[in-house]
Amino acid sequence: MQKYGWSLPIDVSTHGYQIDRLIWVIHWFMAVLFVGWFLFFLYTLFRFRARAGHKPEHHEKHFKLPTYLEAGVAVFEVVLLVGFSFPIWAHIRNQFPDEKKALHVRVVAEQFAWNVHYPGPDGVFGRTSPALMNASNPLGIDRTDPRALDDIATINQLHIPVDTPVIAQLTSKDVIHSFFLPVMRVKQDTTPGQQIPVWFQAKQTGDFEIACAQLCGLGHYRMRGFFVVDPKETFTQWLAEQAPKPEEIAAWTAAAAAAASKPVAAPAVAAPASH
Amino acid sequence: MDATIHHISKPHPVTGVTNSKLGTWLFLASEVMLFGSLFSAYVLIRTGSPSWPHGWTLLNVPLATLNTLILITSSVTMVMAWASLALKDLGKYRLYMGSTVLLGLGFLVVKSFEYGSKFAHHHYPATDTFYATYFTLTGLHGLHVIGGIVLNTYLLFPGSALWKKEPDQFLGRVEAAGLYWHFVDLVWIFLFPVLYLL
Amino acid sequence: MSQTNGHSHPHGAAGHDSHELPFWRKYIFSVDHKVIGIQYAVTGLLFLFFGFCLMMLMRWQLAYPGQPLPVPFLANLFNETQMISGIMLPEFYNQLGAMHGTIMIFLGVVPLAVGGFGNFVVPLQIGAPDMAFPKLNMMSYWLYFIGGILMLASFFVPGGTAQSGWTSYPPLSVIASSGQTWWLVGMAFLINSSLLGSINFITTIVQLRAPGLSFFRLPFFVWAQFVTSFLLLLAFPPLMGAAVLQLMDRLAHTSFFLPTGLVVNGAPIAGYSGGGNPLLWQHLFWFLAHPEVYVLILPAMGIVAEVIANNTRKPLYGYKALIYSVVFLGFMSFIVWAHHMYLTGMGTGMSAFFQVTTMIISIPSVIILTTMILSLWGGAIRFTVPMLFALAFLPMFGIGGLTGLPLGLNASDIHLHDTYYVIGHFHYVVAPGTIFALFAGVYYWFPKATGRQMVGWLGKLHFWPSLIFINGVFMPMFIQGMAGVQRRLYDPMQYAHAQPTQVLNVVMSVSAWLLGLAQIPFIVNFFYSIFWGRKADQNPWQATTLEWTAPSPPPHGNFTSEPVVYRGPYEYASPDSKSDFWPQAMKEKN
Amino acid sequence: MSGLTHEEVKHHVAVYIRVFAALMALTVVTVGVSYLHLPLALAIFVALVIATLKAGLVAAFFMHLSGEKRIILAALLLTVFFFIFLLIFPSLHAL
Repeated sequence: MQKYGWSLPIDVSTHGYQIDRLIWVIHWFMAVLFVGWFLFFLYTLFRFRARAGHKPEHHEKHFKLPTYLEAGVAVFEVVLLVGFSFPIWAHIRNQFPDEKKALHVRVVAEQFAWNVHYPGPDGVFGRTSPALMNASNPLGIDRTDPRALDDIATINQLHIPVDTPVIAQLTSKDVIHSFFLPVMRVKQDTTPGQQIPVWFQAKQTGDFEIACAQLCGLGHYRMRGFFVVDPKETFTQWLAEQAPKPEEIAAWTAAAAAAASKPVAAPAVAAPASH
Repeated sequence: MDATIHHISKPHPVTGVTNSKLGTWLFLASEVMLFGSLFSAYVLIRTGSPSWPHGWTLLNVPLATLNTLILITSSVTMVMAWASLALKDLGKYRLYMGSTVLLGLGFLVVKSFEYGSKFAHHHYPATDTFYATYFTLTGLHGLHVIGGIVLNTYLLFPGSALWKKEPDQFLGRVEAAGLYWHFVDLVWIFLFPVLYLL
Repeated sequence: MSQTNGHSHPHGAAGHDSHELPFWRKYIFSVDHKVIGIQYAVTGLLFLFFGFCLMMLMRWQLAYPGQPLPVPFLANLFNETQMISGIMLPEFYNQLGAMHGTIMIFLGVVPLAVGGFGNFVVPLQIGAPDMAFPKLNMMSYWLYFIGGILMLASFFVPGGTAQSGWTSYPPLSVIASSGQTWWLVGMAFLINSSLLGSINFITTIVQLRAPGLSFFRLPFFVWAQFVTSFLLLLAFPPLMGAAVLQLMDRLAHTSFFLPTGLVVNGAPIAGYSGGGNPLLWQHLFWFLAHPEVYVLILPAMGIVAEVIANNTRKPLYGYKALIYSVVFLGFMSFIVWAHHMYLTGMGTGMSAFFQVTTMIISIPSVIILTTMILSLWGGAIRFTVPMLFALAFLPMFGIGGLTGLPLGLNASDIHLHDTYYVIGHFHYVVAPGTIFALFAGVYYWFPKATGRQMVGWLGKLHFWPSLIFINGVFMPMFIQGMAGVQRRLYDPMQYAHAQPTQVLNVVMSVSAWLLGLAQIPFIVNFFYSIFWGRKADQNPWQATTLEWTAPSPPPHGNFTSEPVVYRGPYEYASPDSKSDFWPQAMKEKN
Repeated sequence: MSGLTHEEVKHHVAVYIRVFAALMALTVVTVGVSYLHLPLALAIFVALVIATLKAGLVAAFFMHLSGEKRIILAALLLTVFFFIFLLIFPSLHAL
């Protein structure tokens, strides 16, 4: 199937069909309403055009149909709200998958890249700090934290396994961005100072994109990331390739030990100078 | 037909108000929304902040109390100025209006001492969001006080020439200036506990 | 220009009253609502044209990304911080985007719709000699003018003008170059201008209606302006507050909108304490900016109602339903603002509340549109140029309104938010909607303002191409939006999901340039008719409302004698009257 | 208010003096309470009640809102309604 065209992009998520269905229901409703209006409009214009012998009416009759029409629109909007929007939103925003079964990632946006943080084999994110952020450590991972030693950081590469729920914690370092996975029907503003969770689950593998949907500066247009849905084995293999090398971990551990032995007050800032 | 605009000095028979009175109240309604947005900002930032100092630990409550009393007194002198004018006593009007202007200046003098001592201790708007809120809210209020002083001074001296020609219109102007001045007082009545006492 | 036609001046005292004023008091620093209205309208039209030019430049980049402008003359207008050998830079694209929005809304449409038509028409339609506060009125215009000059000047400051979108979301806007400060100061002038204007309008409409002109005899246009003024009065101050806070953030380094731990360009931001919240701006901004949408659309609905009643030669259907709807619309517009913020991490409860209010607000819009279409039923429709524009407004606004539905429901908004779908939606409301209505107003009231008619065939030559090409510009945006193409992209070819719709960008851009060409008949018509147009009498459209009881153009003080109103605004085809219309101020049967 | 008689104005003045005294007293009370260092919620409640009382006195008597014309009261009611939304809703963002 074609991924992208002149309509909704391909949907590879488990929840997206609900959003798509809502979009199409509304558009059919809009089309019916508009075409009805428009035909009536054209007919009226033709029938009541000014011409010789045609006189306008002063006391127009009271039309009942529009009242029914307006009531119908109101009822339909209630259906849209109660039948579609509320439950879909609740499903997407409130009913998170089982945390134990899900893959956890952090996505930290910055001008103009997506930093992805995987917790590594221990399943726990190590400590991060804005003070540690620099070009080689854009996530500010504090490698003196033992839980951070196995953490994996990638830039503009979000890989996930297929058929596995993913919980992503979204935030931003600088300005507001918006984390948009068109094929996943996921879009969420990433706001500095806030951590906002989203979840999604892919039902199909493939190479897709992360897009930024909120104006974030002159590089907004090229703030593109790669979003790859892998078969589970491929994903495990890819993740292993991204993991820190044993010698890196050894260097971090040594640096942490050295920092801990010194009686200075600010070890966290000084520690990760191993690069 | 000449271009005379109705209801400048005499109230509209149906609405019962003059143009300037209605216009002034509409202006004050917009001011309610202006300060409303700033109070809203205060509430949002304070409730979203992990810790927020009590105003009295950082700010000078006795000075602010003095300022509250000054501003309330000036509101009374303002309304007395209007009442004197309604009793057609221009001399007393001058006395009360003059007091209002002086009290307004007094408020600013006290305020400047307060600001001065904050700056002396290197507390600036950039220090933290508490000081940012404090300086912005009191600063905007201070600008309103200055505007009121200018307006009242105008009505005290050159503006009062209108009294001889159009007494009703002048009385209406004094009442409008009074409404504004009371509103400035009213804003302070909320600013004072919110910033200093909580 | 209101003095081009002297012959229709009545013999009364009105004429010589205005002769005593020197030129600069009469036409430049005038306190006459008609002159101020025309000043507003002309300045607004100029800004609309300027904002349109910014858009036409952007459309080149969108259709042919990275290619130099084909017209060397144009390319030479720009310096190396804007274009390099005719190739637009992304910074400059963002500046054009931000300023296109700002200029079209705050310097173009609102001044034309409210400042222009409101000022010129409202006192005439209520039978008043002028606005309640003429000097304040003059001050409104000059504050607007200064605001506009500041906005234009900001293009030339180092770093260029504002480039964080017309929405100016922090932290981006706080860390942006100095053009943003100019934008904020300019906005402060525009806000205060609108504020003074709205106080003036409300007071005028409440206090200065002619004898017999009760609220339920007011033309719908006056009602629309009345509600609009309340929106300006109560919704603009929070933006003023927000602008003050953003100025403090930029100039005094406070952190109202900056959270703790901001890292910009790889280093923790210096000189800011943090502790603020970027979403505070969005709440205060949209508290204004949603009612602002209705500020744009309500006067347009008012114009359309006037033109439709006049050109169907029958009363408006459901006049009272229209009024109740417009009041309800105005009221509700204050409590829907956060539907612009569904994807900011808003809680489920808040989001549900704002969805419900958003669905509720769609009902009066549907009623207004249905009522206006039903007004055509039973009429004898004259297809004059103002009527063509007013008729086109109906389906165009219909599209704009309907496409708001999927955006107003948060679940469908997830996919469509911040895509071209949104751009298509609000442009249908504002461009072929409001701006078409404004054109209807220009053609309709031109004879009143100048004493001359505009040329009919030139008007039709303006209308038909405009209608076709404006749909060519905005209709494809819905397809792009469905495909997920984000808004505010300098180069749409970067994304795989945007590439299949790139050909639509060419279609839209060519349509936009042709739309530009389609305005030439209007410009020619406008200036030709001021000087050489067919002379119009007092009531060329045979209309009922009070402005047509005054001479064309009305003298200082407007009416030869104070009008008295005997009936509702749209007494067309009345069986009690011998002619097919019965003016509000005419007592006897004619 | 231009059509007031001598007696009415005199009566107004007597009211102003009493309102002045009440405002002074309430100011002293609210400052006094702040020195008690009540729990925050209670302190906010007390301070806002007193401030609203004072503001009500100023508005009702100095600004002549008690007995003011309907048009002005209606405009203010509308303003207060939107003011409450503006004040509260932004802080409920995460609700």
